[in-house]
Order: sequence, then structure tokens, then C-alpha cells
Amino acid sequence: MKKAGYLKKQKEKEFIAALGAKARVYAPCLEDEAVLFKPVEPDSVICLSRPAVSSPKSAIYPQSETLFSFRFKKDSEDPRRTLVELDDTIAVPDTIIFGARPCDARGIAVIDRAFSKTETPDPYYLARRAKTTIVTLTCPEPSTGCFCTRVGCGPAETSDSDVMMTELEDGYLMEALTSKGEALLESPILEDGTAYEAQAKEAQKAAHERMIKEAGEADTTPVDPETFHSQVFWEKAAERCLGCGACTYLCPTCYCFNITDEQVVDKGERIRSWDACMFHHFTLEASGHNPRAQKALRLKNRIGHKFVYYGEKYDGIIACSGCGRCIRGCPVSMEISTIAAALKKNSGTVSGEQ
Amino acid sequence: MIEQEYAYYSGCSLEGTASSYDRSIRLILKALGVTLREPDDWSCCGSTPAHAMDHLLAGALAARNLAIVERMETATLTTPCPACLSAFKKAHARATEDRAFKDEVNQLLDIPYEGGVKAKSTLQVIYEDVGLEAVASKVTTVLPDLKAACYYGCILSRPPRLAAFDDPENPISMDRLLAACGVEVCDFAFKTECCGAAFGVPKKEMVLRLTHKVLTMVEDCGANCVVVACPLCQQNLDLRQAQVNRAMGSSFSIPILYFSEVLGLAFGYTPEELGLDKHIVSTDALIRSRRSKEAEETVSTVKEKVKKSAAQGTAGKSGNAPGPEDTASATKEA
Amino acid sequence: MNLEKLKEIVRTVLPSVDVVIGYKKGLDALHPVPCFLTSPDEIDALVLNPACMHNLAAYLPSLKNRAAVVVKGCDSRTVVQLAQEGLIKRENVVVIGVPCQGAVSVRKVLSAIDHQPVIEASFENDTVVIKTKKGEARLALRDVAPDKCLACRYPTPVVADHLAGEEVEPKIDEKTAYQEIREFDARSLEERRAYWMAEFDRCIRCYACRNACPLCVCRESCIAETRDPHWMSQKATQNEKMMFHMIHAIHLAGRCTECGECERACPMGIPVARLKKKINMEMKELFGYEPGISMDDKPPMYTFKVEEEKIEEHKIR
Amino acid sequence: MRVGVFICHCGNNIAGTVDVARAAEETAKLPHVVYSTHYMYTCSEPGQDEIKQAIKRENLDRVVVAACSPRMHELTFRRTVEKAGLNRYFFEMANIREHVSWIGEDKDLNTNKAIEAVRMAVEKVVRDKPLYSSSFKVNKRVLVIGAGVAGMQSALDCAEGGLDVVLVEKSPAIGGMMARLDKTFPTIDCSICILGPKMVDVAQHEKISLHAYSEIEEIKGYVGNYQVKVRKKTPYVDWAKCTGCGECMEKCPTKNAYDRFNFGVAPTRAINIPFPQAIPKKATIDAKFCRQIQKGKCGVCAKVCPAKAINFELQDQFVTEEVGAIIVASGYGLIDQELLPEYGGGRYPDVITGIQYERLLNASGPTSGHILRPSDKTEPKSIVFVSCAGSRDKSIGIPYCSNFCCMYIAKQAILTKDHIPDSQSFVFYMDIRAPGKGYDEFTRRAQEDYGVKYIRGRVSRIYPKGKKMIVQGADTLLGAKVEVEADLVVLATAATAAPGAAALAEKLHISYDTHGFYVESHPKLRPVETNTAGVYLAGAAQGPKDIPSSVGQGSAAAAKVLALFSRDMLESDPAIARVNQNACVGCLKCAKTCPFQAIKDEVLRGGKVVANVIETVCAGCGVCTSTCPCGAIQLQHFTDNQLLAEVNSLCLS
Amino acid sequence: MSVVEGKELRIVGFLCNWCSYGGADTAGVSRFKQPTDLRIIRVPCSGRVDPLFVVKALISGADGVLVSGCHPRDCHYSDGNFYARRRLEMLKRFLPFVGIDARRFHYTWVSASEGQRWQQTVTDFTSLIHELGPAPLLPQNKTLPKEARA
Repeated sequence: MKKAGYLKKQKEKEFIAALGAKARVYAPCLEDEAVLFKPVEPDSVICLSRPAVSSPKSAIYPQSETLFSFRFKKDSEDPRRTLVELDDTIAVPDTIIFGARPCDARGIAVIDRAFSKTETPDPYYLARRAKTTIVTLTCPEPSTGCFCTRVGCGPAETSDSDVMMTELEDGYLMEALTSKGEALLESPILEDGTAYEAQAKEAQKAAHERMIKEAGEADTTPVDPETFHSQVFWEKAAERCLGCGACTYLCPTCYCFNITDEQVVDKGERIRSWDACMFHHFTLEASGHNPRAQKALRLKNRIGHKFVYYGEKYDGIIACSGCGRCIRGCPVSMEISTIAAALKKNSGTVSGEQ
Repeated sequence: MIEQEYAYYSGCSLEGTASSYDRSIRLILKALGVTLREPDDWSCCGSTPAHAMDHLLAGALAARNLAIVERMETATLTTPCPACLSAFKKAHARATEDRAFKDEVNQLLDIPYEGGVKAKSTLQVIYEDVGLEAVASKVTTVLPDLKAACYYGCILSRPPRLAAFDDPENPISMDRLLAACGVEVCDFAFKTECCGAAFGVPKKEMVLRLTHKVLTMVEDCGANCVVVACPLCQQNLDLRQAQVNRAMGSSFSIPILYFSEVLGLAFGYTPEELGLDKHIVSTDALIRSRRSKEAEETVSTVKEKVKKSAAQGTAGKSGNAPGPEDTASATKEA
Repeated sequence: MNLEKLKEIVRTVLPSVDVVIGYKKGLDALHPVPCFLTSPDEIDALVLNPACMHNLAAYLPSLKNRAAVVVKGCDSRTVVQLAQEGLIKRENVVVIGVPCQGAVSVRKVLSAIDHQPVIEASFENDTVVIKTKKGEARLALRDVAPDKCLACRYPTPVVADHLAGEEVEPKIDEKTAYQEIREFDARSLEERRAYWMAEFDRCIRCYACRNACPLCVCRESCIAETRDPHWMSQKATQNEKMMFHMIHAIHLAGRCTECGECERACPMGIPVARLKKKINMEMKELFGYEPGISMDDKPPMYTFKVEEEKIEEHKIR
Repeated sequence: MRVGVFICHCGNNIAGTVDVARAAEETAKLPHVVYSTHYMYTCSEPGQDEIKQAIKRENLDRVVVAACSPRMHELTFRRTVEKAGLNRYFFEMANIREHVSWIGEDKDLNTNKAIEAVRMAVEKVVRDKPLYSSSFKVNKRVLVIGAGVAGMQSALDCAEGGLDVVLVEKSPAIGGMMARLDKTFPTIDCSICILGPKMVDVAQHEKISLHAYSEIEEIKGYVGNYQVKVRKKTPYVDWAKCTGCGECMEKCPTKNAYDRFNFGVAPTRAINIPFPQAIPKKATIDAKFCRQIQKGKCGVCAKVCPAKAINFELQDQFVTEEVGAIIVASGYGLIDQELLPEYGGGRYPDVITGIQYERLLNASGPTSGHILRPSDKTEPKSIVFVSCAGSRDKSIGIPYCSNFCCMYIAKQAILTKDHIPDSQSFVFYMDIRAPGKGYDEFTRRAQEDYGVKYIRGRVSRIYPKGKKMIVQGADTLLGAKVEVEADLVVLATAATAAPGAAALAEKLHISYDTHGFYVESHPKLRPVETNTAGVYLAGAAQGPKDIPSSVGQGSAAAAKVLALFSRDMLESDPAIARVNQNACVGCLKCAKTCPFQAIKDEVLRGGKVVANVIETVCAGCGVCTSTCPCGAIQLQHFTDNQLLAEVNSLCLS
Repeated sequence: MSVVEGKELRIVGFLCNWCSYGGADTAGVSRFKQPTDLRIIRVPCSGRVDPLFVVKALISGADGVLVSGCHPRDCHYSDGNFYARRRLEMLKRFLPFVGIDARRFHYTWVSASEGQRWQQTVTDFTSLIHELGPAPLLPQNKTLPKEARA
């Protein structure tokens, strides 16, 4: 049994406000020209018409978070003895991600595995994840750089979301995919959506076809090991790369982090913050040695992680949702899609580079 | 640099006892191509009685006039009267350095003073802005009989920080101006000695003593007239000469001229135009033998006089060792 | 911009260098990308149009060997500045200059076409023609040129061993060059503060601005990331974001050649180039210095005069 | 880490306005601090012992002392912790006296401020690294600048101590001011008679090489290894040939040259030997007055010179001397009496300065010791001395006392009576300052035995009346105006810094006060040292001084140099810049900005270029550290992280 | 326990060891009373003062920053303060652009003998900072969930 509701466009704001009363709502908001996932505030302008620059992952996995704060205290009897006070309470608000795209939802699914399917599940992440509901919007149009269908995702992919919303003339059909989703659809603002389901199916199908036309069918050919390990290949591929972290920080599936302690006199915090494998510092060792000293090796790791290593760990799943953000956001338009495709041929060069 | 136009504050004395100062100033500045614009509705500068009673009032009175001038195009104010001048300069300094005072004063005024007016004595304007050369070039008449003692009085160049003009103890501007007009200037030691004018009423006998001392020194240095830049000095030395003679048994008959009058004569104006007839001690004998020279000759003699005075730094002083340059350099070498 | 002439030059230059850095087609016509030519048969892939925004001189310091580089007016200043600071050897670089009528800002184009996916783009002398599924849009170059071009005083490269095209006269004089900054200066302190707080708030510290900057030579050693010295933490707070941008701006004092790459590279569209331009304006006023103009200038922060004509001692009030 | 904090009462100096007990209690709570206490006089021996014992007892590895200024006692305590086995750089000082207790009145605020000062110091000390100084060779030659009595004393003492001395004097003859004095107080013995032999010693000492008529052009280097460029001004006379016979002076047709030695009391010749006892006794041409040099016609001296020593073509020459230490004895100057127009000095020939009067008194002076007034060469019967002519006068920017005027006026008044028994001297004075051995007795003798009339009051104006000068002033004891008719007036003009003192200081990198006198590194305890290692002060260059004190300082400075040179090697300050080769990107901006050219580039294996600091040349200013964009070059003991820790402890906690 | 509420504001001073730190000592020795707000960080030379220290202090919540070195030409290291002058002037002109009141940052020259000048400087600057009041804090980052805010 699937519950469906219908949200009239003119009621969109009202609905989001209602959600906001229950939980912290993350939605794509307009900031001058850029569309960014941010906590919705009364003055926010929500923009669903094009994919956001950034992914919604920060809602569950913030750019930086305090794991715990600490304070050194002296034993009042004996100043030689130092006591440490720890505070690791995590206040987790209910969170709704509104207007994600299927590729965003896929991204979160990718991160989920990393933080849960391990011998040391991450309490901070999981606590937030448990309290998060994802409302995903069917992608009407492929955007520059989109290639989700090639990596087995799609503009109407429902598997990673709680609610699927599909745009129709004057409203959205909202289909609950999980019990979380159903709870969210419990709202007087919504009309019954059953009448619109057929229409929505159509829209979803059309969207899917458009994307196939644009990006092609899922490509399941395995990566060619020889090419993958060719130094030449990566040097050529990385030639113009600037080595910044735009791709990783915009990516919905990247989850690498760094942990640092920040202390001033007697107080301090342990910080966990995003890190990027494209940075030199990422693998810099205390000795000063760096196993990935050249950007070619760093690029190999980034793409290798998405198309090889992750799959090796989690039964063949590709850790890329084809959202194309890294392509659109890259100062030198590095194309992960092209490189990935080239990896599969036994060419040793990046196709399209000639 | 000569500034074409100045705001001209004559002040109360020049309306009355010192009218000839006012006349002569206007004449010579006209001749020197300087325009004087009188501020509308100017009032007391606050120098004398107010100054003694209430400094805020005195400041406000001065500031009122400054505020008026500030609203005229020309930024520089000139006044012949040293008393007015120091009243203005004091008010300006306090207004710009002490905000509390400025606010207090401005509360009393209908138009506030922002602190944008530069005040100069008319003597300074002629000496610095117009310049010796320009003055010399206007000279048409020589005054062979004049042996001048330049008397600057107590406040023209003091206090140094405020006056910021000439040497506080040994001023030389008038000496040079006169020299530039071909007048013989004597080395007068009491240039800035007090004549007592301010105490004319309460302490008469003291004033007579001081005045006598000044006049004696005038004779001692071989001068036959005193040239001044201050209406009070002029009035005091001129008006009281008879009293001094009576009280001290002296027999002075020393004409007391404004420097502007002497310049006026040198520029060829008549004593009547300049208002010399207003003087108590007659100036006739002094100027009887003045005669015009052919421009050619005059200019040449004046030129070298200018050079001479410029070179010496001060008119007529002895050159024996240790000469001034020597001692000057002495310490520089030391 | 004359592509044929350029190809010709590259053909003659290529034998004498190890690599020629130019542009080739990227994911779409609006996104040409830097390319590194080593063999003649790659030459035909070269493109040259107003969308060629990248400052290719940025790659020079990391190159060991002899290279030729295609530079616009603004980029050429980078070459000069790098040489001036001894970060490249002028004799190791063959400069191929392209006089420039002004580039296009992808950001401005997209907003002009309401962020529709671009199907096709072509350039006629002073217009850009964009095809989207909503139809064709003809945009005047002027309207979609990045701010740096609107204030450009060096459309013709200041150094060039070869010139691909006719010299272009600057349309801007010295005063108007900093107009934008002066107008911003005129805003109230609070406005300026609020403005930057909002802008910095978007920063994700991906360091694209830094890595795209041809004069950020610290690379791996950038103090925004090191622990020793430990100038800042990895917290994503306003303080840290602001601190980072202050570091970038101040380290570029008297060095920024205003190529605008930092701003273009920023995925969040933060106008970071302004910070450097403001300092440049002050450098010009204080020391009459403009970065990247003459090979034998000395960057003002690394020298001094015993008597500084323009620096007066400050009063507390 | 185990930090010990020691808070000093400094008697009541600190404890008076800072709650030291509370401070100790609060700072004990700081991380790393395992011991915090307060003590009456931490710098005293028991105080230092307390620190040493605590280090042992509590096994401390870092020490913070909160007391006076580190400029006062940092070194003291560094030695203390070193004696207790710690590296001397594991120590920080919090200045809670000069910067807290002495300037703030509110005890709570002061105490809080003191606690924060300690907190900062702790934050820094835990980031201190052990530093070890390397040693370098000392060049045991000493440069003495100025050959007045102070300079000569230093030169002689150093030479006697076995050092090679380079003595530089800017005028053609050595002897300085003292050579111009007639007699000296309070003993009235002849100045040149006691100075002359010293001058000869200087000239003849085989360890002293003298550059007369020379000036310092440029100074490079650091303590132990200075390179000094000396400009030998051209006398237009080949001194190697000149025998000092004086023929040239006889025949020189220019008779109105300014006599620098005699302060223009009388004119001299364009070519001259300053005075009979002059050393070196060589002729010098004053180009300003020489007809040959100015107009190109004359050359009489060249014709008459038996030694053919005259050479109008001679140019300035430069020699570079390498020395290990420098003694600055550049002396003092006198104000231009035209600064005092009310006294008419410069305008009236019969108003002269004290030093000019010395020359009139002096047997080898222009009047052969006869006191004749300049105007008419007659013997003055009534002489007025005006003391503090410029001294202690804020209005001309000289608030200080010139130290020796009271005494030389008394001396000159006494000598006047000896020369002209029927003369009467008057002295206008503010106070009589005679705080030396036998000084006060001397001024009394002037009054009691020689009938000098002392009038307590200032002179307001001096003006001529006929042949006389009228001195108009106040007698503040009588509370009346007084006028004295004088034949001659002598102004005790204020002593100032020597002309060019500031320029010289800049070459030496030593500081000078607002009046141009050189600043010693501590007014009480380091009176002849400067803040620049290896540079010492002697004589009036540091402040007006009389002969005994100048000589004393001359010897003191010499002693300092001898002590410095008693070691063959000197320890370098290890607080210098150090390069992290991993972080360095080789842009060498540091090298471009280093004021000492102490940074060179170095190519590592694999071709990476990095900056490299030359230890002995680096002076530790840290300009490189603030220049380096990537923090790769760090000034030790003042690293970015240390300063940031201080900033953070103030702003973020 | 940093600023004393209502009584003090946070003013950070960077003083060169040879001149200004000595000047502050001289002021102390002469018992020239001064406001207590200023905290002094001792550096060898004003040339050591990286403009970024000033920025760091201001961003971290300092209400005022004062840098003082040897008078030009009188630097113990001959040139240090010449560099400082250029860099600090650049900073002073830049700060207002990002909305930081330039009056909160003052740089000047005080020699070891100028105790009085030091007293004047500290007194004037402190009173100015009190007039300006506490520096506005930077707003905390909006895009971060509460618990991650520093």
C-alpha cells in the first residue's frame, strides 16, 4: 500500500512552513545566482527548477562538527593533578531534506554504507541519519554534465528516498516510499493524490527516456585494470586539474574527513571536518613523505574510489550518482564521466582527449 | 604667493583713533593689487574688556566674526590690529584643539564656526604674501629725513606658538619693509618692550615710566620717529608724549607713524590722503624734504637696499668680529 | 582573437618547446578547457573564442621545461609578475599573446538564459548565440562579459613573443578602472560588513580560488591548511572562512594581476577578486604600482622608501 | 609539560597594586602549570635559589617569572634556569611591574591583568623550543669615534690593554672641546697642560692608528665583526709631506677665514694649523675660504711650502677598517645663540658665548690671553655672565640642565678677576648646581674671595646703550627688576647633541633621545652600553658631562670592550630565523627583504631551491618570517605559533 | 576570565623590543598612569608583525589592536619598521573594505625614551576604543546544524 498526496504549487510555501514547524527543513535555496541546500528560513527563496550547486549531504554530514568539547581542570587540592571534563552530547534535530534529486538521495545511500556497514559504526552520523526524511523530486530535464543513467541511477529513481515528488502543471504528486514518508504526508495541506498517479508515471517515464537519450544506458562493463594502473593515463587525465576540492565538496557521495583538536589555554574541541583526497595534505604523513604526491595519483584515487574500490567493498556498487556537480563546479571542467568511460576501454588514454 | 583677495577686519580702533591706519592700509593694498572685502555685520573681536572678564564670551565674540568670514569665499582673514589678531588666533586655536570649547562657543552663536579660517596681520600679508620686491617696485618717493625706530609692541609676534610670525624677541619684518622703501632704519633694542598702553587708565604713572623708557631708547638709537603696527602703541606713544614730558621732565617730540603711512608716503600718496593730520605730534618736519626720484634711479637704489637688508637679516647692525654669520656657523660647526 | 593566426604561430613555435598550453573544446561550446599540445597533429583541436577564460599562465610555475603559453592581456600580466618574482624564467617561456575584446562569463550567460542547459553556443564578433531547448538567445558580449573585462586596461598583452591578432585599445581609463571599488567603498561600514558576511557564509573552503590563482605559489604549504604554523582551524565557521579570504587577499597585496580566476573558479560564486582589486587600488595610490606591468618593478610589499611620500603618520583621532 | 610560575612582589612595587597571592592561586589553575608561588624579591639570591630548588623538587621543565621588564632581568633568570639544568630558552617573563603595577591604580584590574600576562607567558613557554647558540670568532680591534678627552681615554686604555685601536676624529686635530678650554675647574689647572701629554701619547702609541679629519661613512656587520668605512676628508695638503712649519699660514692672503677652533673669536687664514699644540700638527685648507679653490687664482701656499705638500687636486679617500667593537665618544655641541634673540647674541659684538670667552682667556688664543672685548678691543671692567642661556628652557626645546655651566662660569669669573684685578663680574643664575667633589667650595670662593656678584634671576633683555651693554633682568631674591651696565656679556649657551649625532646613530643602529643624545641600555646599571651589542658610549655624546665624568666613562667603556674581548669566541644569539625545507617553496621573498642579506638560496638534492639562513649574519628581526607567505621560515623564540598562542590566549579564551 | 565586563575592552598591542617596549617600560618607571585594557605582546621588531596577526586578533574578538615600533630611520634592525610601515598601511586601508572599522587598528612609532608619548598613545587609543564600544562579533555560520557551530 502506497500513500500519495497532491501539493498545489500555490500551497508549496505553506506546506514547507508546516514541515518547518515539526523539523529543520533543508531545501535548495536561491543565494543570488547560486542554488544551495540550506536550512529554510522565513525569507528563503526555494528553487526547484534546477539542480542545486551543492548536495544536501551537509544536512546529515556537516562540513565540520564538534565531536566533543573538553576542558582541563585542576584538582583544587593538588595543582599537579589535571582533570579533563568532556562534553559529547549530540543534539540532533528532526530533519527533512526537501527537493533533493534522485542522485542526491543516491549519494546519501552511498555515504550510509561507509558510516554503518563497518566494525565501527559512526554514532554522530547515524543519529542524524535516523532523524532525517528525504523528499526527492523527479528530475524533469537533464542538466549540463548529468549522466545518472550511466551509473545505474535515474531521474525518477525512487530507491533511496522516503517521498518521491513529481512536478505536474499546477502541483506535485507526492508518493510515500517509506513509513517515514507516510508520516510526512500526514498533512491537511495535501489533497489526495491518487488521481494524479497515472499522470506522474508518465512524467517519470518521459524524464527517464530524456536522460537515456542524453547520457545513455547503464554501462556495466568493468574497468580495464591495465588502463586503470597506467601512469600515463592518469597524468594525461590530470594534466589540467588544479588540485582543488570543489569536486569532492560538491559531490553527494564523497565522505572523507579529517579530525583535529583545537585547544586554547584550558578549553578545546575535537573537530571532524570534510577533507578531500584531491588535497596534498590528505595523505601527507608526519615524516613529510606523501604516498600520493602528484595530482595524477590523487585523481586516480578519487575516481578509483568511486568506480573500483567502493565496489570491491560493497558488492560492486558504484559510488557515483552521476549528478554532474563535479563537472559543472570544476574550474577547468574535468569530466569524471569521460574519464570513467575511458577507463573501461583498453586504450591507456582518455577518450575524447583526442 | 600673493593671494588676490582677503577678508578685512579693521576693528574698533581703526574706526576711531586709528582712522589714518585704516586709510593708509586700504590705499597701499589697493596699490599693491590686493582686494580687501569687509565682512558684513562684523562685531567686537572680544580682545579687551570681555577678555578680562570671561574667556568664553571673548572666544564667542571672536568666533562670531570668524564664522562670518568662513562663509565668505576667501579663507584668509587679515586685520591690521594685533589685539584683534591675537583674539582671533586664540579663538581659532582653542576651537580647533578643544572640542568641548568649540561646542560651548557654537551653542552661543547663531552660525557655528567650523575652524576653517586662517588669520594674518596685515603686516604679515604685505611682508610674506606680497613681498619686499613687489613693495619696492611701487616706491616713487624717497624720504631722506626719516630715521625710523621700528616698534612692534608686545603681541604682534607673541606668544610665538599663536602668532607664528617673525621672531618673537627680535622681529624684523617692518625693518625690512621700510628698508625696501629706502627708509633708513635704526637698530632699536626695544622693539618688543612693553609700552604699558593696556594699563593706561589704572596705572598711569607706570605707563608714563615705561613709555618714557621706550622713547628714550628711540632717541639713543639715533632715530627721529617711531614706526608702529599697533593702534594701541601708536595712541599711547603719540597721545601721552606731552604727559610723559611733563611727568619726567623730558622734551620728546617724536612723530609716531604707522608703517602703512610710511609705505603710503613712499608710494607717493599725500599726507592728507593718508590722514597724517590726525597725529598729535606733527609729522610735517619729517616729510617736508620728501621728493620723487626718476623711477630708474629709485628702483636701482631700492634694489640694492633690498639685497642689503635681505643679506643682513636685520637692518643696520655692526659687522665686527664675531660677526653674526661667524657665531652662527660657530655653533653649527661645534 | 584570430584562431587561424594562432594555429600558424603554434605550428612554428611547437618544435622549439616541450609543450604549448592552449585551449580546446570542453564539455560544451561554453566550456573550452586548457590543453597541453606536444605534437603537431593536436593543433587542429585548438579553439580560441571569448569563452576561453582560463589563465593558462597559472600552469607555468609547475612546469619544469620550456613551454609556450597562450595569454590574453590580463594573463600576460601574470607572466610578467611571475618573472618579476623569479617564479619562472622568462627565457623558458614563449609567450603567444592574443589581443582580447573581452571574454564571456558562463555565470552571466546562464543567468541570461535562465540556467537552461546549453545545447549549442557560437560567437559572432560581438555577440554570443546560445541555443537552448527554449530557443535561441543572442547576447551582446558586453552584457555577459565578466566584471574584470569591463574594467580591463590591458586588452593587448603587455608581453608577447608572438601576437595572434591586431592590438586592441583599452576602453577604460585609470580612474574608471577602480570605479566599482570606489562605489563599494562608499557604502556604510555595516553594509560592507553584512555584504561580505553573506558572501563568505557560502564558502565551502574547497580552495578552488586559491588553486586557480596563478600567484598563490605556496601550493602545498598554504597556511590555511598547515598546523605549523597553525593560523586557522578546519572549522567551517565565519571566523575561519573570513580568515582564509583575508590571508589570500593580503598575500596577494601588490601581486594580484586581476586575471579574475579566483572568482571564476569559485563554485559558490563569491566575488573574491574584489578583495584583491581593492588592495591593488591602494597599492596604486600609495606606491603608483601596478602588478605585472614591468619586468623590473619590485612588488611594493618587498621593498620600501625611507621617505614614503604617500604614507602619513596616523593620528588616533 | 611541567611549568613553574614565580610571581614577584618586588617589595611593594608589585605587591602594592597587584594581589600577588591571588595571582599565584589563579595561575596554578592553568594547564601545564604544576607549581605557582609568589616571592618577595625573586631576583635576589634566595629568590633565584627558590627557583632552582623548585625546578629540582617539582621537576619543572619550563619556568615563568612574573616580575619586572624582561629588558631588566630576562638574562638573570635565563642563567638561573640554566644553572638548574634547563635550556635557557625554556623561560618566559611576564612584565607585571612596568606594564601593570606601576601604571594602573585599580588593584582588581591590575591583578586580572597580571594573571592574563602570566597566562600568555605560559602559552608561549610551553611552545618554546630548546635553542643552542653557536660561537664565532671575535676581531679584537676596537673603533673609537671621536678624539675628545673621553675618546682619547678609551683609546689609551684599550691600547694599554693590548688591543689595536682605530681612532677617528672629524676635525683636523684631536683634543675636542677640552683642548679649547683655558683652565679646568675646580683646580684651575691649565687644560692643555694636562691634556697635551695625553694627546702625544695617543699620537705615539703604536697600537693606536689615528684618522684625523675623517668621518664614519658606513657601518656593516655585528658584534665581533664590524666593517667600518671611513671617509678621510681632503685637507688639500699631503700630510705625509707636511711638517707643520706654518709657512703657508703666514703667507695665506685670505685673512678672514672663519676660525672653527676659536669659534670665530677672531678670523684666521684659509690654510691653517688650528692651534700651536695641535696633533697632528698639519695644515688644512678650508675650501670655503681658499681663493685657489673658489676662484682658481692664488696658490700662494703651494709656492711657499718648503715641503711641496700642498695639492689642490687631493680628493676625499675611503678606508675600510675591520673591528669587533665600537666606542662612541662623539661629544656635544652648543646652541646657536641666535636662538636667544632677546640676548642679542650675534647682533651685538660684545655679547659672546662661554666657549668664546675661554678662547679670550687662553694664552694661546687669538688675544694671547688678554681679555679684550670684540667691539673695540678694550679691556672690559664690568662683565656679566648669564647662566642657563637656553638650558632648562622648554620654549626652545631644551628642558635639561647642561651640567657644567655653573662651574665654568664660576671659573671664568675667578679667572677674569686674575686677569683684570679692577674688574667686577656678575652672574645671573637660576640655581647654582655644584654637586661634585670640591665644586660647591669653588663656587663659594668665586663669591667670597673674588667678589663675584651672584644675582638669582633670569635676564629678560640685553641691549646696547652707548658703548655699554645694558643687562636687564630680575633679582628674584630682592623681588626687583635689575639692570646692570656691562662692557662684556658672556652667555653660558646650552649644550646640545653634537651636529650629525642622529645620522651617526642611524649608522650604528643605536637609539637617541629627543634631544639627540645617545640612549644607554640602562640608566643605572648599564650606563655605557647601548642596545646594540658591541657598541659602547663615552662622554658627552650620552649627555652633557664635565671632564672627570667623561674620562671616567671613557675608561668604563674601554673596560667593557676589554671584557668582551677577553674571550676568543663569542656566542651567537640562537633566536634567529630557521627554514623548514619541506614547506619552503623557494620564492626567496625572505632573501629580498632581509635587512642583513643573511638569507641565500640553496639547491637541495633533486634540484629543489630553498632559502638558507647564515646563522652569524642573521640578527633575528623576523622580517623574513612576516614576509614568507607559507610560514616556512620561522624566527626562533618568536614563531608564528608562539605569537598566535599569545593572541589566542587573549582573544579566544 | 578575559575582559572585565563593563570595565575593560580587549586591546592587543604588538611592541618592538628595542623602542616601544622600552618606551612602555620608561612610562612604567616614570609611573605614568595608563588605562589597564592593553595587553602587550613583545616582538623583536615591528617588521615581525605580520598584518595577519592584526587580522587574526580582530577576527578573534579583539576590540582594538595597536602596533608600535621604532621611529623610521631608528630601527634597531635598520629596515624592519620600513617594511612594517608599508604593510600596516596597506592593512589599515583594506580593513574597512570588509567592514572592519579602521579606527580599531592603530600603528605608530614610540622610542625607548618616549615614556610620555607612550602614555598618551595608550590613553588616547583606549578611550577611542571605549567610544567605539565592543567590536561586533562575526555572525555564526548559518548553513551549519547547531551542534557543529564553534
